[in-house]
Amino acid sequence: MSTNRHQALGLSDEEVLDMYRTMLLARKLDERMWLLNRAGKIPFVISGQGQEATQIGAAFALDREKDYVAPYYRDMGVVLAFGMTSRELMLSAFAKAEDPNSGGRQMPSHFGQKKNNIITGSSPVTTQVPHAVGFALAAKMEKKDFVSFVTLGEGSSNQGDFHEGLNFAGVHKLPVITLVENNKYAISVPYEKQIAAEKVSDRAIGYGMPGYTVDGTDPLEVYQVVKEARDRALAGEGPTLIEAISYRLTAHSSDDDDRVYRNREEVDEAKNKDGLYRFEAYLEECGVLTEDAKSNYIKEIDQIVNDATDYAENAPYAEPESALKYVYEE
Amino acid sequence: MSTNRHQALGLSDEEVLDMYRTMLLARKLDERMWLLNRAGKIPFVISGQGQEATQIGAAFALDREKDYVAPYYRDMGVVLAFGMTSRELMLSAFAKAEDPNSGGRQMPSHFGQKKNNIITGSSPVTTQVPHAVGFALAAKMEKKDFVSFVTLGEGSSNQGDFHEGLNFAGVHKLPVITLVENNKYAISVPYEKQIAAEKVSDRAIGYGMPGYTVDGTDPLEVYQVVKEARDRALAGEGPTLIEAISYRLTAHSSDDDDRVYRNREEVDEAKNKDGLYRFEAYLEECGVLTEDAKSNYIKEIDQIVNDATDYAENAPYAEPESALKYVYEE
Amino acid sequence: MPVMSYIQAVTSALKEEMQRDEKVFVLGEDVGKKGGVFRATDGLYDEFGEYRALDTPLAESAIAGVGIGAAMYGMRPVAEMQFADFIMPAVNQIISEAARIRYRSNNDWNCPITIRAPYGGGVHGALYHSQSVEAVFANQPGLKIVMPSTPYDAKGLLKAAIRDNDPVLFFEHKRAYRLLKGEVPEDDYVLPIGKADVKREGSDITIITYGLCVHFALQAAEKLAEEGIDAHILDLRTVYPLDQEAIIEAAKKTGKVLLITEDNKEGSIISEVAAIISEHCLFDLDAPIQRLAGPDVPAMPYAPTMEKYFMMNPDKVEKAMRELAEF
Amino acid sequence: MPVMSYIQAVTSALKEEMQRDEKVFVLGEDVGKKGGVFRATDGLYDEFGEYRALDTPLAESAIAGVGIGAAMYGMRPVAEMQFADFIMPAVNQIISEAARIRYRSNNDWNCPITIRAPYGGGVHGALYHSQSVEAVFANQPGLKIVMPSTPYDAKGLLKAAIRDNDPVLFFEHKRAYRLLKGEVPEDDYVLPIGKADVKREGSDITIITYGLCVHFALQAAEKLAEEGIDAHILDLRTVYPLDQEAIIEAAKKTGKVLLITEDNKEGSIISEVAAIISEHCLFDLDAPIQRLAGPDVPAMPYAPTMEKYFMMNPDKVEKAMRELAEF
Ligand SMILES: Cc1ncc(C[n+]2csc(CCOP(=O)(O)OP(=O)(O)O)c2C)c(N)n1
Ligand SMILES: Cc1ncc(C[n+]2csc(CCOP(=O)(O)OP(=O)(O)O)c2C)c(N)n1
Ligand SMILES: [Mg+2]
Ligand SMILES: [Mg+2]
Repeated sequence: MSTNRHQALGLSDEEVLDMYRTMLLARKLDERMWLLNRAGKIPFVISGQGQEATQIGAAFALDREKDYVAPYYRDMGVVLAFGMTSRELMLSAFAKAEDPNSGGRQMPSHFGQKKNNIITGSSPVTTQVPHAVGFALAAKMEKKDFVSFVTLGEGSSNQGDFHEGLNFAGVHKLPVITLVENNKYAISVPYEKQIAAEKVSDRAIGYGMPGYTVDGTDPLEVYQVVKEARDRALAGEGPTLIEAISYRLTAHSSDDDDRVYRNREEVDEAKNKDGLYRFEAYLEECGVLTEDAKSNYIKEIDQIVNDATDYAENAPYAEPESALKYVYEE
Repeated sequence: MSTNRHQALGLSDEEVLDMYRTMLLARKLDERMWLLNRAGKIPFVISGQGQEATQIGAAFALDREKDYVAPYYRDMGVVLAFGMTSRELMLSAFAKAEDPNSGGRQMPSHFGQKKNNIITGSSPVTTQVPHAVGFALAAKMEKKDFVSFVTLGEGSSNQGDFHEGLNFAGVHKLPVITLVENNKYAISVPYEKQIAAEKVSDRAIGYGMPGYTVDGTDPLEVYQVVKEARDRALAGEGPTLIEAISYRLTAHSSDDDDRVYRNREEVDEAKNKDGLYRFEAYLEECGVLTEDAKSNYIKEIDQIVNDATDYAENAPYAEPESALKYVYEE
Repeated sequence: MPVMSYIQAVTSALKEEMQRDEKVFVLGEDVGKKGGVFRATDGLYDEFGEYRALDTPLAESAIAGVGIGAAMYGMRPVAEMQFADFIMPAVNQIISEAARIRYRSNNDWNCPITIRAPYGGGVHGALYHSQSVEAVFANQPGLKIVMPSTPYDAKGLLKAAIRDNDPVLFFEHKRAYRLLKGEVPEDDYVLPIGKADVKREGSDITIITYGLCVHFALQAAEKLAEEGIDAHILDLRTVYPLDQEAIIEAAKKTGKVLLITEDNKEGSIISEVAAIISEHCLFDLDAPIQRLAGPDVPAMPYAPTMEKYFMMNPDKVEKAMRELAEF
Repeated sequence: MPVMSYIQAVTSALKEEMQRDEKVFVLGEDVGKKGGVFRATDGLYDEFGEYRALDTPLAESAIAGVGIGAAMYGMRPVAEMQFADFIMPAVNQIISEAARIRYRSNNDWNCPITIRAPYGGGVHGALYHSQSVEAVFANQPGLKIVMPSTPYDAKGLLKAAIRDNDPVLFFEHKRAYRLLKGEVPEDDYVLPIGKADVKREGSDITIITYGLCVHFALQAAEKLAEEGIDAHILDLRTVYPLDQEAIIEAAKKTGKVLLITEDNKEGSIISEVAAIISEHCLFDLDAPIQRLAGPDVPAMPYAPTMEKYFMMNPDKVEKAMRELAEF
């Protein structure tokens, strides 16, 4: 077989299948959450649909044992790749006590899990950028060979914390990779009303770091740019800003009605370029993914999603009074 | 006489002499304030020495009747050009009731004077950037033909408000000119520990606006770039970011001892490139400034500074209880 | 008089003020085309155009700061913070700038900005979409903080805020938006900022509160009335600076005072109310000043069990009122 | 025991903690080469190198936010805000992040950061170099706020703050830096965060205060002692969360309470102290709870006339104490 794209990147067939499977799992969990929401079983969903390729491409380029990630709310793909389980994600969706992110204290998709190096996040956007820089500072001070990886939406790149954090990282050449998942909207506001720059990556030069814009619906393209960024970071060459362009396939969240501000044609067009199915097609084309394997994945994932849903639905809530715990060290 | 640089820019001999005189006045007032501080007569000075060329070059490129300025604490040159008098500046240095900036409420160099279109400023750096953008937004909404002009130090360009303000201006193509007076230090911290970008103007592209770096010790170079920026702004082409490179000739303020963090050779070298005296030399060379005129200026300014000092020193403080006034509209 | 929901009252105040005065405009995240995530600015984009219902970049310090600049120029910006929780990045602009502009310029400049934000819990909003944030700002002379409890007050006070020549923070309870309905005059009217309002006359116990808790207290009072407990309810309406006179009068009226807030207890608005009372009417009191508030944990959790545990409700209020009456 | 100034106590706490634990480092504007604008970090750059005495870019939200990240990793950052007034751009990181990290992660993560800042007036610092900012943060569970009044307390409490596994705001009165001197042990010691401290035993009136005002109260107490007025002085030391037990005990002790802060009055720390007392010891009081504070204007002006009018001093304290004693 002639070299295909993933082999050229040093990715084995197994690895790309793992990537595919994780993308598919993220999608299916996400779709299930919408169903649960529409059925009145969970109050809120915020979705990564359309951004899985970006997330999985990036996560697989990291060292998932050593590196620290500060994901944002759409990053189900990232946290799955870093070891959060489907049950854990569903526990969070149902706000159950066993949810490892917050014990049901935070809204779903507010990730955090120390044992998997997932840094706890919050709702106010972009605060995680300086945090990731702080982890990278620690890596430099302690001479450890990890990088930190932080994601955010393109709209969120207009917050002061983006600027302050990236400049800090640039001045001290810290090993932090910032990935802007540009899905073209910040709730209802389109890119051109959010950002004056032609590309978000145009901001990199202002922080003395390289900036790249890649196709966020192509996991291999994202993989490559993140991998290179990681290599540079470990070599002491400092931070990188990456913009991965995709599209938000769902409404902003289960509370949003996107028909007010964007037309269906635009959404449909994006659905036709869905990174998940394009990656599937690629794997099929190069013979890595067979019909059989695919239907096995689908079956397996269906089971996983069912199991996670059942488990989480039946799990208990935290006791009311447990709201008083863990304000300070106990 | 062959065309000289200022004529090429459309500046008359009178105008450049006025520029020179204003620069000299700023310098002499500033020097006097240090003397007054060292004599224990005023508690605090923060100085524009070394940045007069930038300030005067810029201010003269604006419409001083119509445009609004949001200066920072070193901008004595800007406010003098916009009509604040020497007496008024000294009243502020002495914190006297008649001080038009604040009635003695704020530290000196916290400028503000509505009748001269000088927007009130504060100590926390960079907050004035969004304010200037707000004035520019008003200009656009009200279809008025003024621009707003805002200055800050290069260290201050690392604040979130710089990023948020400039992006806002870029998105809406607002008529605002941002001038970073890069004097190479933020108190003790040199440029390379402050800013990862090679040039502050490298940040412009991230806000979809043109960025320029000019020699801030050359008032004509600054004049030209600000003039062009103003023309673009009025033509609806939006904002501009300008970086003017100079050097802070004094310690950060009267409370600072700069010998701890920079060596004398560096300071002396910068003093040799003092924009004030280089402009003087230029005007002498092209025959615009005669020996006589120069000594007249010096005499006149000496008198003005003396008068301002005497006036301010003898002026009364605000009554103690007047501290209670003007919290809200009265 | 037409009956309106709380959020309709907000929208109609905005609309009428924008019709009345060209200088009035709204700005914030999603306030334009979408009409706001709660639809408080619904219809303004269509009626007044892109600039007077301005979708801004996602940057609260700029929303406040650009608004402050426009206000200093002479516009009448009404900035929206999408959730009160997200006002935090704008604190420097609000406290260091808006609050101090008149004072620091010795009355030369002023800053007539209104900053609206939906606050409060009980909506499955979890830690960052449920908070009461007023206490962060309630120590900053130069600011006014208004928190209306009814549609009528919301409209009249929002109009007053927009016309005020100083900065006003205007916090709207997001659960009140569609829960509370009431009569609202069709004519133009304004209500005075800085004045508390007696929402129920009574003689046995005094309740002092604001926002959605007024509603809970009124509900509880009706129930207790059947038991012969007659509650006097003072709605602060402006929580900073406080209406001392009205507080003192209400406290003296019954000598038994219960203060209620949905916020965490320590360092809240009702702490200041307690301090005012203990300074001015100590000898008129027949019982210790009671405070009923959220627990001192960062903010209310998402899970319904814990959210309910934190969130104020009529039962908790009724219980506290009864205990005080029985003291 | 050696005698040290307040700022020397701060510096020696930092130095000893950095010697003790490699994870401890300081970061902030001008804290490295220059050793801080007040020289609180003097010598640390030379002893511990560039990274452990880190000059940061001029960006407070990053100073806090990068520190928070490093703290979550397991470092022990001590971030300096050059002046307390300039903490405002970092409010979002402090309130939304540092204060909520343990709680929101259900104890999975924690954030052992210390944020130091010089606060307070009487130094010709004008509006933006004189402020007390503690009230902005004193409603945020998850945070602790420490404000020491003596060199001894400063050293012991700063060490405790650095070793604390939760975020601590540590406000140092900038006028105390060189004004106050006192004995400070050479050995390692820590003082408990969360505990108030009786600075003077007395039986006639109770003064509850913190920071530089403790010093003023002690001075005034000496004078009044000559007139036979015996003041009990409680130093809060930790102003959030408050030491309720100590407050109640001190209030009950004399039944006459004067609360003092240099901050604006409305919504200040002492409002909460008054609320605690009026909730718990109303019937032990012989006089209304008095509050002595700065006027409710944005911040103290620069001109000496107005600064003096605003700023707390021993004379104002003495007068208020005498009035209370005579009540
Ligand atoms: C500081 C802050 N302001 C406002 C919000 C409300 N909000 C949540 S997501 C969002 C839009 C984010 O857009 P973008 O950064 O492009 O990310 P996307 O949701 O498109 O992935 C807004 C305004 C918030 N969470 N935090
Ligand atoms: C928000 C804020 N943080 C810190 C300070 C203290 N401070 C005053 S000036 C200054 C340095 C400013 O450097 P730069 O922006 O380069 O301006 P320059 O003084 O060099 O003209 C600092 C840190 C401040 N005024 N505001
Ligand atoms: Mg987006
Ligand atoms: Mg500088």
